[in-house]
Amino acid sequence: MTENYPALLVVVPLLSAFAIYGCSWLHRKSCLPLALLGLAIPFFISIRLLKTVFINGHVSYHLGGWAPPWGIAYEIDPLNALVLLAVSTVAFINLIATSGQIERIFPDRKGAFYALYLLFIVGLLGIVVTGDLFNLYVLLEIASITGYSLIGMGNPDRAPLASLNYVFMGTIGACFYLLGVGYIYIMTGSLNMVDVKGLLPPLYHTSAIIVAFIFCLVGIMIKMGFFPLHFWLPNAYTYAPSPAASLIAPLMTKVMAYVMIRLIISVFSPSFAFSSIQISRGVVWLACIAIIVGAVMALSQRDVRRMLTYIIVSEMGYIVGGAWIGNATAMSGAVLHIINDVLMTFCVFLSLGAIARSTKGYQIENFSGLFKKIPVTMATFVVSGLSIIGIPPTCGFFSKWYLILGAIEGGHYGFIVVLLLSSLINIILFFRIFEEAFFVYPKTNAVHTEGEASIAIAETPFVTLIPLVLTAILLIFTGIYSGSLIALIIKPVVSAGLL
Amino acid sequence: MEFLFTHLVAKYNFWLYIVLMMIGLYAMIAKNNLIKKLVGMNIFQTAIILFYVSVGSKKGGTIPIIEHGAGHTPHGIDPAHYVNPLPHVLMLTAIVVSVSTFGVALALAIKIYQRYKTLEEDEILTRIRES
Amino acid sequence: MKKLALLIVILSGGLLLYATKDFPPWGDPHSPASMHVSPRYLMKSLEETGVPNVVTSILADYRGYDTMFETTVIFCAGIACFMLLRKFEAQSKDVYYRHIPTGITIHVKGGKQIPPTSKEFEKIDAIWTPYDLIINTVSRFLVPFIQLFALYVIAHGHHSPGGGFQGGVILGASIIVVAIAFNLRTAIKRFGEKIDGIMSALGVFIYSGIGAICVLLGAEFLNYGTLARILPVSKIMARSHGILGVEIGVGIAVMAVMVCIYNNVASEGKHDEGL
Amino acid sequence: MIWQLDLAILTLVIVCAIAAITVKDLLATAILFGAYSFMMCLLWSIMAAVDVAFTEASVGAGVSTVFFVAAVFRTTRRTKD
Repeated sequence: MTENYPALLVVVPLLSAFAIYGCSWLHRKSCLPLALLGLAIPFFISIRLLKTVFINGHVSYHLGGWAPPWGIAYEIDPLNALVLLAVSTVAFINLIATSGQIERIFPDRKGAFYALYLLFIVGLLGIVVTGDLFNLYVLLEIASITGYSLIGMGNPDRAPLASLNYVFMGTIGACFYLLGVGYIYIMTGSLNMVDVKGLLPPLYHTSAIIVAFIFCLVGIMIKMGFFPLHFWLPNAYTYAPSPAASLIAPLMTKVMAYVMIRLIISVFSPSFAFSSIQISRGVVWLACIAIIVGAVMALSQRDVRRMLTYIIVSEMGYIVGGAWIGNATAMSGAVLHIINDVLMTFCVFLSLGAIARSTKGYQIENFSGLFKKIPVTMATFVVSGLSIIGIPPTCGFFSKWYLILGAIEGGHYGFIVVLLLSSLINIILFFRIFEEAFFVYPKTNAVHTEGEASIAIAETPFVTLIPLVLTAILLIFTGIYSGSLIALIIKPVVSAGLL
Repeated sequence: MEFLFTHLVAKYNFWLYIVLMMIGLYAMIAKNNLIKKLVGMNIFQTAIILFYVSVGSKKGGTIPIIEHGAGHTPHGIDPAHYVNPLPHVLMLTAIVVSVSTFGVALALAIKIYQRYKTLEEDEILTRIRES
Repeated sequence: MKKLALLIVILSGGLLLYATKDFPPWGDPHSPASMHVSPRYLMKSLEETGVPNVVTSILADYRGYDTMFETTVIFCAGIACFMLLRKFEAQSKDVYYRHIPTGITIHVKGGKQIPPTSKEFEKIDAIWTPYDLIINTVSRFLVPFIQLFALYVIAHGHHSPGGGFQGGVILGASIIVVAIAFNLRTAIKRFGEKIDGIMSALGVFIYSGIGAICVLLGAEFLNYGTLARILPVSKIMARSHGILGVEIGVGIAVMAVMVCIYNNVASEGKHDEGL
Repeated sequence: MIWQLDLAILTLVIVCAIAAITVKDLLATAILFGAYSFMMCLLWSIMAAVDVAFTEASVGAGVSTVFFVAAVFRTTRRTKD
């Protein structure tokens, strides 16, 4: 069974999604346990896989028993396994934390919701693990279609339009990627990543391959909400229902960023991406603009959730910039930032979802006096906020540190300035909220009058609170161990890829 | 001129798919009506499918169903007699994906219409701004 | 906006056009796309899987994993439409009935209904279309033949164009024909929502279940050859049978999903009045 | 494979595509889009992609058009562009 883990990782949640939807018509109570089971197994499998690849270095799995260029293969290296672990952890914890909310918001269609939830995770896990360019497209579409419908279930006034815009942009992105793959296919005749990498070097100078690379890149950048192509992102994530927002916002964009890094390292070689075509400096400058625009736009928002979506835009700038500086340190920083950003965005969205129980809306004014009412939930919010700002020992600091080191090494000082500047803006952003929550007391005398009012805004229930605290601890934990994470897992793979 | 003509005959299929793709992309970005945008999206997707199918075609190739006798040489089956089947497989998947996206997008469009009673994007945006 | 769109379109079109100069000529049998991977499928498909239609053998076997996710995509679309549109509570207050012997229509207001026991009245759509004998009879005659053809397409996918997906769509279309020619309520009475939901899940479950059986038998996921251990056939025929099983799963799922999307889109999720 | 036929159908495809996005009635768009899909299907059967053509005939020209008409019926035929 152990050798089948790469397939089971994706297939177990897939099978359980089908079982859940079937069960939703027969026996509704079994939906949630099935969903939990369907996410717990991939979580344990991804831990085991990380262990296996850490020892063996690389796992290749041939689906259907057909050898790679003809069949589809899964390729797992330590980098993949790390991202897999992050994805499956977030999915599992989020389901535990938000199951109560899901049952409350969608009582009559929770089976469908859980099925879509699991299929979204299937898509993301498959994207990370697959070694076939076309298979990646199909999985991308699974993740996107489930994402569209999960987002479309949100705020009935705005969510459908936001989601439809996401459909249009997402489809353009996926089609551009597909066009790029078509250009690769017509020039090489293969779809397997390893095989394509071997066939490409004599074709590097051809315009078809350069255009293929640009189209794949643009398609993926649309999907990850990179700066000039980010218009769909803030609305889609702001109006999504909160269990879906805390799932999609951390995962989708980061997994796409990982796909970009994977395309650079293991399909087109870094020497092609960074030196053959002269776009790397341009992309880094674009990333700088993305960081600044994201931060400034975040500053102008009064709605906390909308502010966070702009922070995501700015974080994508960090990752893309780090990846395109083009040396091993910056690339390791970018990969570490993907992992960290998954965790911190997840923590901040999850705690925001928990806070929203006690407030009327997501406006900053609603946060007044929250520290008194829900101290633990606010503490997790503070931890994730500090991590996004980048204050040690939270994990955000360490990835920014590696990014800065890499930028110095690559001589890209503009990126450093922008990075520090956006950290300063993040400080303003978050301390604005902390101040409101800590020092300002609500003008209404809700706390002091009756006992009833204080019950209504009591601390988050344990089923949400424990996962939340766990995530916050994980943020610090990852921060402390990020040195060994870089040295043992990320750096060896990245350096081997960059050579 | 001679050069242009040989290029034209050799590649007009690829060029026309690009024209179709441009029509679709233009409709997706510039049109105001949501359903029109959807049609543009579908045209875009079918243009890409056309491109892939063009990649797979071979002059003098027949449909990729191996019949007893046809295309057999003493050494087995000669692949040059049959068109390349791999792009067809990929495009079956792409067609399915496009119809799925179409279904979901129609559902979203109906939901928008239920709320705003219009499908014009600018009218919806003014309604949102007013409220 | 229009100028920006034109700019983007011309830019991307120009890039794509520029790249075609390195393409091999159209229809060239010696282009890399036709030389590298695909010859093996054409040469070996018949002896390795026993399926003459190479497209089917690649679809369901060599790249069967893609096809499993393709079916999953369509399943996603089905539940997405259900999730986004379905309204369980909303029943329209005004109901229209037709008195069958006389053909007189009655408009009942205020949520009241004529008890379904009375056989003389039938519920009709708000936008009443005349009861058309020709359309009804022809579609009633046509449906079994459409379904028979669909089953042929699914079962004969090994030897001729077609397969689970096309057959499933045609099967779904046969039910949609009933919904259009009569009305949505008749179609739902024949093929209920619950059955529909379960069948859509069952179809994809059959596909991935066959793959999972291969894992349980000790081979890779979707390696149908290993089914020979439980089926009384050779390894090659086991692959062929595995492909058939998978196609049947795809057919069931696609049929159910097509009906589900149609029902929800045509009635805005209320499942009372269709097209 | 007759290239004249191929070119003629390609032209028709493009005409259908332009008509579908310019006509000012969504029901007409639906029907033109069905015609577009059918032309596409012909094109693919010329190129010997029978399975793709079959799928497009059943999905693009068949079920998709039905969905489209159903959606137009549930929303509106009106369009400004």
